[in-house]
Amino acid sequence: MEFGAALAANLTSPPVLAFALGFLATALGAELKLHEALYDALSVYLLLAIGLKGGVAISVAEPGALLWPALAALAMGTGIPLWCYAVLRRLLRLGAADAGALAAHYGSVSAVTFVAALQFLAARGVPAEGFLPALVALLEVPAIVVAIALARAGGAAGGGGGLREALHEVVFGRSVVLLVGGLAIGVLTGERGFAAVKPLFSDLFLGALVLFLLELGVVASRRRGDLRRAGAPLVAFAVIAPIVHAALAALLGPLVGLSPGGTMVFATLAASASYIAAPAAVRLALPEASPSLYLASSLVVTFPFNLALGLPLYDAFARLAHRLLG
Amino acid sequence: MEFGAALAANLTSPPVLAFALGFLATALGAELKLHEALYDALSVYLLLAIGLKGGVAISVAEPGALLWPALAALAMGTGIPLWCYAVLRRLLRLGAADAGALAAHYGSVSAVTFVAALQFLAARGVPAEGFLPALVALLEVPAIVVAIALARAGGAAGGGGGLREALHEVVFGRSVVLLVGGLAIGVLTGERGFAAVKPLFSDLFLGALVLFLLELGVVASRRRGDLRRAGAPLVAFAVIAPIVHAALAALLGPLVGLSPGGTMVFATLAASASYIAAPAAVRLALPEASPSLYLASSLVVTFPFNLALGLPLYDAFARLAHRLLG
Amino acid sequence: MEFGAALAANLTSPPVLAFALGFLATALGAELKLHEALYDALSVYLLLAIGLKGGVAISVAEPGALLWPALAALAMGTGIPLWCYAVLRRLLRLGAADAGALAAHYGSVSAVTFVAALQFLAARGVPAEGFLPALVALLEVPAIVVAIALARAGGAAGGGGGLREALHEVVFGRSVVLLVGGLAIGVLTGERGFAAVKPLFSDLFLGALVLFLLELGVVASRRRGDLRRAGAPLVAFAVIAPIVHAALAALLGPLVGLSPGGTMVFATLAASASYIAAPAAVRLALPEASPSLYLASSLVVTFPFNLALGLPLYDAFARLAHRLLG
Amino acid sequence: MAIHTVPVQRVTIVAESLLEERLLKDLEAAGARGYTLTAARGAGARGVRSSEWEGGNVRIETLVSDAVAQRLLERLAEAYFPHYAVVAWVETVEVVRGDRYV
Amino acid sequence: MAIHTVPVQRVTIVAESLLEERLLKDLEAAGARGYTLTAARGAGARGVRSSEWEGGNVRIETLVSDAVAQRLLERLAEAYFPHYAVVAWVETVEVVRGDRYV
Amino acid sequence: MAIHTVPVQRVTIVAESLLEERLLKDLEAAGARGYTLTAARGAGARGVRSSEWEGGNVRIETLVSDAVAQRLLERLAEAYFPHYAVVAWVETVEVVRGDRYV
Ligand SMILES: Nc1ncnc2c1ncn2[C@@H]1O[C@H](COP(=O)(O)O)[C@@H](O)[C@H]1O
Ligand SMILES: Nc1ncnc2c1ncn2[C@@H]1O[C@H](COP(=O)(O)O)[C@@H](O)[C@H]1O
Ligand SMILES: Nc1ncnc2c1ncn2[C@@H]1O[C@H](COP(=O)(O)O)[C@@H](O)[C@H]1O
Ligand code: NA
Ligand code: NA
Ligand code: NA
Repeated sequence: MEFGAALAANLTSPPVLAFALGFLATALGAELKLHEALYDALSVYLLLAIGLKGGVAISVAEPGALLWPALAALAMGTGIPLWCYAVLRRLLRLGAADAGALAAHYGSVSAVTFVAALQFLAARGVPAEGFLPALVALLEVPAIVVAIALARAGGAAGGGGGLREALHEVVFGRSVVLLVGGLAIGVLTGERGFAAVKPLFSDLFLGALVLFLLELGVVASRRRGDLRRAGAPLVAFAVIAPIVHAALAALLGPLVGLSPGGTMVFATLAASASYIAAPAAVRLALPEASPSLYLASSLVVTFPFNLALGLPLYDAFARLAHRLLG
Repeated sequence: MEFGAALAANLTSPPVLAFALGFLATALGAELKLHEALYDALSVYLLLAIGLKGGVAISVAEPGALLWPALAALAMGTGIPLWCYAVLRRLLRLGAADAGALAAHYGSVSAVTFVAALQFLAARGVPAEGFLPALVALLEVPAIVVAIALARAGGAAGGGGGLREALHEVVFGRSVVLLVGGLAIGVLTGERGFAAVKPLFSDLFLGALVLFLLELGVVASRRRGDLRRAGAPLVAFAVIAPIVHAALAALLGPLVGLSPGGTMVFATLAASASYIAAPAAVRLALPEASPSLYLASSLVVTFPFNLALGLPLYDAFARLAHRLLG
Repeated sequence: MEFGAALAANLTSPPVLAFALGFLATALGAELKLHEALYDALSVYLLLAIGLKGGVAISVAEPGALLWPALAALAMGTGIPLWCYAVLRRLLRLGAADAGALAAHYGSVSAVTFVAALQFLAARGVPAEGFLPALVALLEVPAIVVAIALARAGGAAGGGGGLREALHEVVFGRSVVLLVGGLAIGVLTGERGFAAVKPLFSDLFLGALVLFLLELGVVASRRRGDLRRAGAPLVAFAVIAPIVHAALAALLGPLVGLSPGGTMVFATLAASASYIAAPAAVRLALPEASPSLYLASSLVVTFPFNLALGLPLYDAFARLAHRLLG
Repeated sequence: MAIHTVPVQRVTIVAESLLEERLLKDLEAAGARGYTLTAARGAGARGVRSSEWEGGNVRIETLVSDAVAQRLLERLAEAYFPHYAVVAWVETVEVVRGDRYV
Repeated sequence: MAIHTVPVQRVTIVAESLLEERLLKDLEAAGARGYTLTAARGAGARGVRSSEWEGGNVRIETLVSDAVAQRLLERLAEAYFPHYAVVAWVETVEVVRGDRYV
Repeated sequence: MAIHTVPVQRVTIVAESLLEERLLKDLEAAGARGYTLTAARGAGARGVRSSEWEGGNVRIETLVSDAVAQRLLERLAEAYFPHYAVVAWVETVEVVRGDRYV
């Protein structure tokens, strides 16, 4: 009952509808792609805003509250690529490069899915820990490194650049730097400093997300042809893996002291697949891996699945876990 | 009296002054052109915002209210190109391609002029029907198709692409897709969903319009040299046709049940000339037609005329029509 | 004591922290550069917003209040390049072209430093004259012309374009036109007209400044290698000259009737060095001058110095001057 | 041991950007196996202005065999030159992996 | 029936973008009938950095006769090479509608 | 008195933009003294799509001596052609101030 209402409300929320508009219009032949500069501006804005708000929240949080959730995040970030890699090689019979590439994507996270989870909660008045953006930063990098190392160990050829270049690409990539930088600014400037920039970085946030999702819908739609190349088993993986990861994270949530809202967000992070940081790093370090496979899975299947159905589902998971373990 | 006050207030409104700044600065040799990405971002934003707000309004309107105004819009959208084409061929002795091109522009509409009309009313506290953006979408396409078909029948050579390509260009062009898509999102998400994106899509709207008009002033100014090529008769057409169209639409307004505010907006739509959708379609379908003629008329003459003098004039028309027929 | 508190608050303000983030991240090898279109959009926005707000303030100010401050600004704008040129040639033994280039930069002003000064006061609730943006426009141009003429007289070769081309470049350059145009629109539209665009041009202002300073931090960091080429004497000049200019302007402030807040802003303007208008003009008119020298001084040394330490210092100067002369 | 290159034709087409989609279809129809496109501005017989409002020009390069180059130019001459702002030129260049272009 | 092409000179100029207006005037003065311009970045003898803050480079191509190419290069050598970041090169290309360029 | 030009090799490389930094390092290592880079899009054997999401292509031009051109092509063939979307071609062009490139 409650799940049904949450699902309906989520499906008619502006971000989900904007994604659908971008997807459908492109499928019908319309040219809706945003200028790359606008895409660029929106992603800088969203990452910095997430970081800033998280930093301000940390500045007023009690120290230490972050410790256990951070360890849980690191555990997920190294565990997910390990089992994904094994499953993809054994069950789906993928080569080392493709299996490693996918493991990197599913172990890392999608900042936009994270934001959608926050909005989902906000629309329902459910509180969540302010420090959650710090988990995004923590989850983004380790999985990519682990997965690339696995693929290399499994025989995938490097791209000439090597693991080090790929590592630099993620650690000093825009998303990590803006998130971490935003967190630092938020901590240092605190609520007083933030008040003056709130009209830009807080009030406009959901509107900017709508524009960004319009663009993601366009990009996903352009790649929808890759689904055939990916094949049914991979599509199944792209739906099942997120659900499994969310369930595990939901169980961890109460154990590391997260609130129901925080647990829902943590589950969504585990379920989400990267489609910005991971593709760039993987392209450099595992050039043999086929971009069609990893982008179709993460962007065409997992992302919309999480956005439309996953959010209410993971919310139900979180509430259930809290009833069981809380 | 009232007209004089409205005119004065309109001439000192930020959008009109921004257009004037862009025009004058460019005429004096300054380089004020915005980056194409900003132009792009502003047009996506404005169209989506118009659509969204219209959709939300429709979601709370009584069904059926839109029917008669929609029919009136379709009548104007097919009637205007017919008489314009005849006048331009007979009286102004233009060739089939040029006459068809101009007929397409004057039958179609300018979304920015529409927005300026809404702001004109809002500044005076005059209400207008929320569904008016739907009329913009309805008016944008038909005139272009009718006018191109007329020109083809009149002997204009196609550009290789044919009518079908031009039709696709307008129907799946950005402005129609964003307007209609925005309307759909607005209807589906309703007032509740819209509240969260209001700071971006509603509060910033007029400011964005100011930046957009600065750019239009620059573009119009760069084309001011084409006026000479257009010649006095065409300049006269570009002033007289809007007034005639607005007068006709103002008479239709009360008959199809529009409020005085709605009538004023409908009259402005009829008076406005397209300078985005129509030029692209016409360039593809009627390549013989001279862009200097149709851009000089619609952008250098009709647009600023409507913006500065037309708005208060059509407002007076609408109020008069309601006194006569209301 | 009061200076210490102001300094601490300033160092943890979002704009200063954003500059630091851009600088540090770039020094560590991250790629944070904004898309040039976003940089472009932000600078158009900031300049127009400064102008608009200034114009609105002038529209309600008593006429005549601007006269003496304007004369003081002109005196600074012609005086600074004269003594800078002499000092740079005699003491630092620079060639005519390099000395003239630097004199142009330090005589002209930085709009972003100006904005930071306004925000510094606003955060402390200190009022300042609304017409101050007009001084920015007045200060931007004369110094550049004087300095280029000096260098030419001193034997620097022209770039083929001559003084006239450089003059056109600054007078009709974006920053002057947008500032002056914004002022004109603000004066004409007044408080009533401005109200409707306030959400964009006023509420978002500080947030936009944060993004702009992030970018300036990146650019300054990329140029930090030029510091070595500039050498210790020039670095010393880039710190001492601003302090001297601010001190002089702070003494002038009370004499021409500026409030303590207005005096602080005037001192900051005198201290600031141009890094947009002056470089472009100097590159055209004094091509022999080394961009490494003038950009390293103004952007890598003077700008961050003013932003971080200068603002509280010049505030102390202004309050002292008012105690002495007020 | 010098690296092996083969001569192919490089056709460069500059056109108003509205024609992009149509031109790319013609490229494919003529047998081109790929292209590289950059955004451009320009001026010519039709003046600097006509393209500004409508979105500038595109500059398309394609490496093709002699026969494809010939077909492409014929298509341009027939379908575009009369009414559109289109300019094209041809050069011989040396490519690595020449088998990909012919 | 092969399409008719004629050889013309293609001059490519890469320069800091601040010089755009001035260069286009020089092109016209030298007799060029058109040009195509793209935004570019680059590095050379003067380093990668000097152009960044001032807005990058422009890459200008113009199809001209031998005589115009010669005049243009002379003008560049005299007015720009001493102090500005400007690079230029020339090739012979085959154009359709060759009468438009000479 | 005609202006003096010398023939050099112009190597043009089109590659997915993610490789920009790596390619520029290879250019320097091969001995190139400068380059000009423009943003591009394109399609080829690997299809039009793979590059879109990852930021399009870059088109790099560099004027170099014969020996450097040779070294560069060898490096491309070895390090990029197997797995990456990279295309390269070479032409001879005439430059002014030829001593800057060799
Ligand atoms: N002589 C030329 N050299 C280089 N590009 C040219 C030349 N003439 C025309 N173009 C390009 O082709 C486009 C269309 O030319 P046109 O049809 O002559 O107006 C222009 O906008 C330029 O980008
Ligand atoms: N060897 C080269 N090959 C290609 N482009 C070059 C070369 N050298 C210089 N350039 C271009 O010309 C601009 C100015 O060069 P320079 O004056 O050497 O700094 C650079 O920013 C590059 O875009
Ligand atoms: N025949 C061609 N002509 C021009 N550019 C090409 C050609 N083939 C490929 N390219 C460019 O090289 C990039 C990579 O090509 P590919 O590796 O074949 O996918 C494409 O995105 C195009 O920009
Ligand atoms: Na994940
Ligand atoms: Na109309
Ligand atoms: Na100064």
